[in-house]
Amino acid sequence: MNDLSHLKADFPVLENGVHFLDSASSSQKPIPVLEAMDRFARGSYANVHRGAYKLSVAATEAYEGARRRVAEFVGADDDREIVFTRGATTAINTVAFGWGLENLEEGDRILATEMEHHANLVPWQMVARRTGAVLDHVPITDECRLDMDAFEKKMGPDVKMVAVTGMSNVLGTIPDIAAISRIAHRHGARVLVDAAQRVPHLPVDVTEMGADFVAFSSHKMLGPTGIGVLWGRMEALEEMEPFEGGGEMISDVTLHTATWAGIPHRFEAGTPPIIEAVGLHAAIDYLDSIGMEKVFDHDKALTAIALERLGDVPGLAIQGPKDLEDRGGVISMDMKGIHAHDVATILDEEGVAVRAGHHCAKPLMRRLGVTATARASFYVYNTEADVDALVSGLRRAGELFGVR
Amino acid sequence: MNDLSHLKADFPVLENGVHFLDSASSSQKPIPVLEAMDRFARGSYANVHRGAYKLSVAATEAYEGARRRVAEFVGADDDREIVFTRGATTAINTVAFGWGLENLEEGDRILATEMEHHANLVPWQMVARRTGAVLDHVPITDECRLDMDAFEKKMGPDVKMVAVTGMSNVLGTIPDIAAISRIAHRHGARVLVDAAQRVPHLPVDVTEMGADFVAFSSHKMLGPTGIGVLWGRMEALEEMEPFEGGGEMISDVTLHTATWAGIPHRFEAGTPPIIEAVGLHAAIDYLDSIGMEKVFDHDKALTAIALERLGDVPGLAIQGPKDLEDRGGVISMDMKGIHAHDVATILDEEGVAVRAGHHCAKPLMRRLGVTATARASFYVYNTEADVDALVSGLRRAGELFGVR
Amino acid sequence: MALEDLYREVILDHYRNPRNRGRLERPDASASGVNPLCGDELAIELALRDGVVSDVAIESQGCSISQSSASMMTEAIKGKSIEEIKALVSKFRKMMSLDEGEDAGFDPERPGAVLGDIEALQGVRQYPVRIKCAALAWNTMLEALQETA
Amino acid sequence: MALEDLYREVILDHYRNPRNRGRLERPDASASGVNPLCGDELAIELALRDGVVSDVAIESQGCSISQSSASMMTEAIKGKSIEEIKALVSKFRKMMSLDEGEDAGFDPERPGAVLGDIEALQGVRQYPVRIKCAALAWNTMLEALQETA
Ligand SMILES: Cc1ncc(COP(=O)(O)O)c(C=O)c1O
Ligand SMILES: Cc1ncc(COP(=O)(O)O)c(C=O)c1O
Repeated sequence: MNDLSHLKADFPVLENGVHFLDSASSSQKPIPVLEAMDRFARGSYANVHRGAYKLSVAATEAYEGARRRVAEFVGADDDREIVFTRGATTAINTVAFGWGLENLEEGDRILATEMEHHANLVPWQMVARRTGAVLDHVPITDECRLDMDAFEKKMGPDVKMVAVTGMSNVLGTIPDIAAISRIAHRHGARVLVDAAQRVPHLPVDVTEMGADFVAFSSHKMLGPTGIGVLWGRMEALEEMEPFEGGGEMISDVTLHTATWAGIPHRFEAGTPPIIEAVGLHAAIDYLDSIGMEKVFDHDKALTAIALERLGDVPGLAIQGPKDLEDRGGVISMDMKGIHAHDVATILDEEGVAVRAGHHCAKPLMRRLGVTATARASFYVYNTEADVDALVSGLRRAGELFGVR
Repeated sequence: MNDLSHLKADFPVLENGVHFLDSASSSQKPIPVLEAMDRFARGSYANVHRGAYKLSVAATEAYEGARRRVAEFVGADDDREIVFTRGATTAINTVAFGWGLENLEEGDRILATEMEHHANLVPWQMVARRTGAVLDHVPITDECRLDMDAFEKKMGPDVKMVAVTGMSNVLGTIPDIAAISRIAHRHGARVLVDAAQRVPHLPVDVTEMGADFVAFSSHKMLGPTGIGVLWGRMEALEEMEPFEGGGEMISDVTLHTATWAGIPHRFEAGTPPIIEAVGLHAAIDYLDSIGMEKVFDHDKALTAIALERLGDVPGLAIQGPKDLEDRGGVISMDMKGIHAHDVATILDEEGVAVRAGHHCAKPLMRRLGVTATARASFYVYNTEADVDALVSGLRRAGELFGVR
Repeated sequence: MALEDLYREVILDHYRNPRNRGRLERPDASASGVNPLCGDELAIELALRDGVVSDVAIESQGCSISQSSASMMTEAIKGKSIEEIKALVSKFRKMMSLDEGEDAGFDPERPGAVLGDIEALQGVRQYPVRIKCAALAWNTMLEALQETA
Repeated sequence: MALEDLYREVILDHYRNPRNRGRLERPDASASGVNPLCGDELAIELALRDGVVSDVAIESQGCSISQSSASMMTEAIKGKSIEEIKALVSKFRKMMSLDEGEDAGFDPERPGAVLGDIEALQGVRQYPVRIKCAALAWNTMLEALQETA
């Protein structure tokens, strides 16, 4: 395992000894990110794109600099392919409504998967209802992988959009997006990847992935809340209408008509999350200084240890792939005779923070035949000690509830 | 004038001596706001509403505490009437699409005004196009006030929504929202107030105002970017569908259907701007510690001084009310023979930051017969010295361009 | 707080062996509720005779707190009049700090004196998010009673 | 930088007395452009004879920089071939730091030697937001020429 234990000091929340295993929900923020935001807000804050004076020019430069940094980080060909949004959810809604309402009609199919987060499901349900398109779903196998055979069978010329997670926030499963994109494109469909769990944890190159839209959130990748990213292939963005109307997204407005500004600004109505963009920039710098390969290796190393040690906990079952192939550092656990909420409460008392519930993936829960799981997830600041605390906390839960 | 000059020290950006007169675009942030965010991010950050552990409970309490604070600040009857959004623009879009698509149809009219910001114009244009409703506009008088006679004449049973600014970001004009709401309600219409310029500068009591929806942004009221507020009267919010789909806004989801969570959560899809909510809370505390009456008095006192001294600047004309009645601290200026951008550049060289352009109000610009103005706007950290610098900078501009 | 205080034996007992599970043949009132945050679900059916709850049945899934609270509640309300049940709910809500006002006379010296076994749920108060779990059955039961009004 | 360096007399002169204003009777090419950030608008019409710009007219509104740049440009391109104009544009873009590459020989010792009066716009380089103002006329003119290709 890469030793990243020196990083822990950058995360003051962890100082009081909490074993924070809920990064899949939201990550902690390192000091360099907080300092970058604070410095910017103290030193050169102003609104952007309205630069008649130096402060505003500096702020615009910081904001557009963050856009360039994100573009570089995900391997975008063109900075204009980066749209700043409120988060992954808004990024997906921007595509669902902005692209979907324009390009879907009765008789079309939208193909999602059984393991989508509500963020990549509910918007498509809403758009399906408005357009008359039908929402269909690719099943998962009993090993909790995307069923690629079923996917190929479900594809057809009527499928216009494939909406797929880049990594399941419940199972840790990492679908083969490049393969999915190839197949989808062969049928003329666009591909949206909900990469909320992928971009924070894996090296991502949007060009290699081959999808058309990629959505992710800053707050899961060491950055601040309040900002997220939609990457779109230029030709796909060109097919899209703005999701929101307002200032800074128009070229001209009369009382009755408006013409849109260029891409990406037409998709960024109103004052954007400026200070947050600076924070996201710093978070990317931080991640890159570790190296995304190392970040992923670290997650995997902890996952390997956890999968092994959890195997010895009486009554514990893991929902998700049990090996390390195409899997990230998210482990959903089910304990015989103890509800996930009780597990989480007991772990919390033992200083271990995990999330319990349906993880905004109720259809997947139904498919798995559970109502809730306790989920542990790893990130750069976690160590083997966190895994040990998890394991001993789970044993304590078993004892309290008399699980054998 | 209330002496607020002691506040200046709370705004480090101003330390280098810049005369910052662009608060209508976005305000600076005082140290207590930055510190509150930093402290929260270092000490008790986690995602909200997923509270299986103490950090998350603390974060949820901080986030919902911010909601209660906002409710109290604007006089809402019920915390649930406060919806956190990305900003005023998103708040307005949430109503335009969430309420408009559900409640508007062919034959209906939406009534806006000639002085709306694009944020309160473009979304209604988009919704009008989708629903077949017609967008109409209340004119302004030659004194740059809303023409209330024309408004009464334009009202009728077919008007379903009145969308009006709480204070013009170009003219400083403050329409009488209570009167507008009474008239609109008499005709059965809902009223949305774009209060982006009003809530930061005036005492606001949504119950007294009598409107149905009120939208504003944190970043214009000493708070962070990335968050804004939609207040809605409960019965009006109940008429509204969610604008975005995603996590945290549902009660149940199957592969094909979803039922919504309660109000306000159904309007807050995805991870909200958590750290930003803490910052907004601190900004409100800061404003309240001054007192909103004093904030407004201070703006008005500076406006009075400015209106007087600007009267002596050769070639200068003011676009907007020339007296202090129902007017805030926003002054749009037009200099004979010098374009607003040149004015702003020259002022910038003299250390005075003003904005130049159409201020996202192109239809109003056309009505005024100008293409751009230079706009100065005041806030708590401004002093008479800023007005003096503005006046002498304008004189310098006149000299450079040979204006007499 | 010690976890043993939250997970008292009586709670675990009701969790493992919930009373009054299932459905009634001819319910006079019913309601169902969910806790959207954690996904707990509960359906309740009531039989009423002369204003008294003569029988009750619950189908539910959820954590030990929501399950045991539901189970203990069914035992507490059976045979009680609607008025008596409302008084019970009011005491329960005070115990959970859901309602303010003078306390209902809970006394650590005399555990169980006011609400019997149900007082074992007092430990939940320390866990704000779990209070909703404990309250789910009670809220749903009130909804069902509303139907009969 | 001194403001006098930005607002040179020749710029103010072209701003106050813009050359080649209005419209052509029979334009061979035309285009219009806006700078969405500041609202500057410009429409250009060109008359061409034997591959040479024989006449040009501009209608526009905007700041001193965009207006004077447009005015000076009209003087510079009149009578020039499309090839010559393209070379001019390339020198202009280098002067404004819009394109990289070896410099076009601008020499503070010999002001005006490369682009004549247009070199007065060099001061704009210090004002990144204003560069777009200076470039508007040139970009719109290129668009009009494209039409003829
Ligand atoms: C009157 C008015 N409405 C709406 C807005 C939009 O606010 P935001 O850009 O914060 O969404 C602004 C700010 O530019 C404004 O001045
Ligand atoms: C897979 C997945 N998609 C989408 C989201 C939504 O992201 P956000 O809440 O930041 O908008 C999440 C996070 O909860 C997620 O895990």
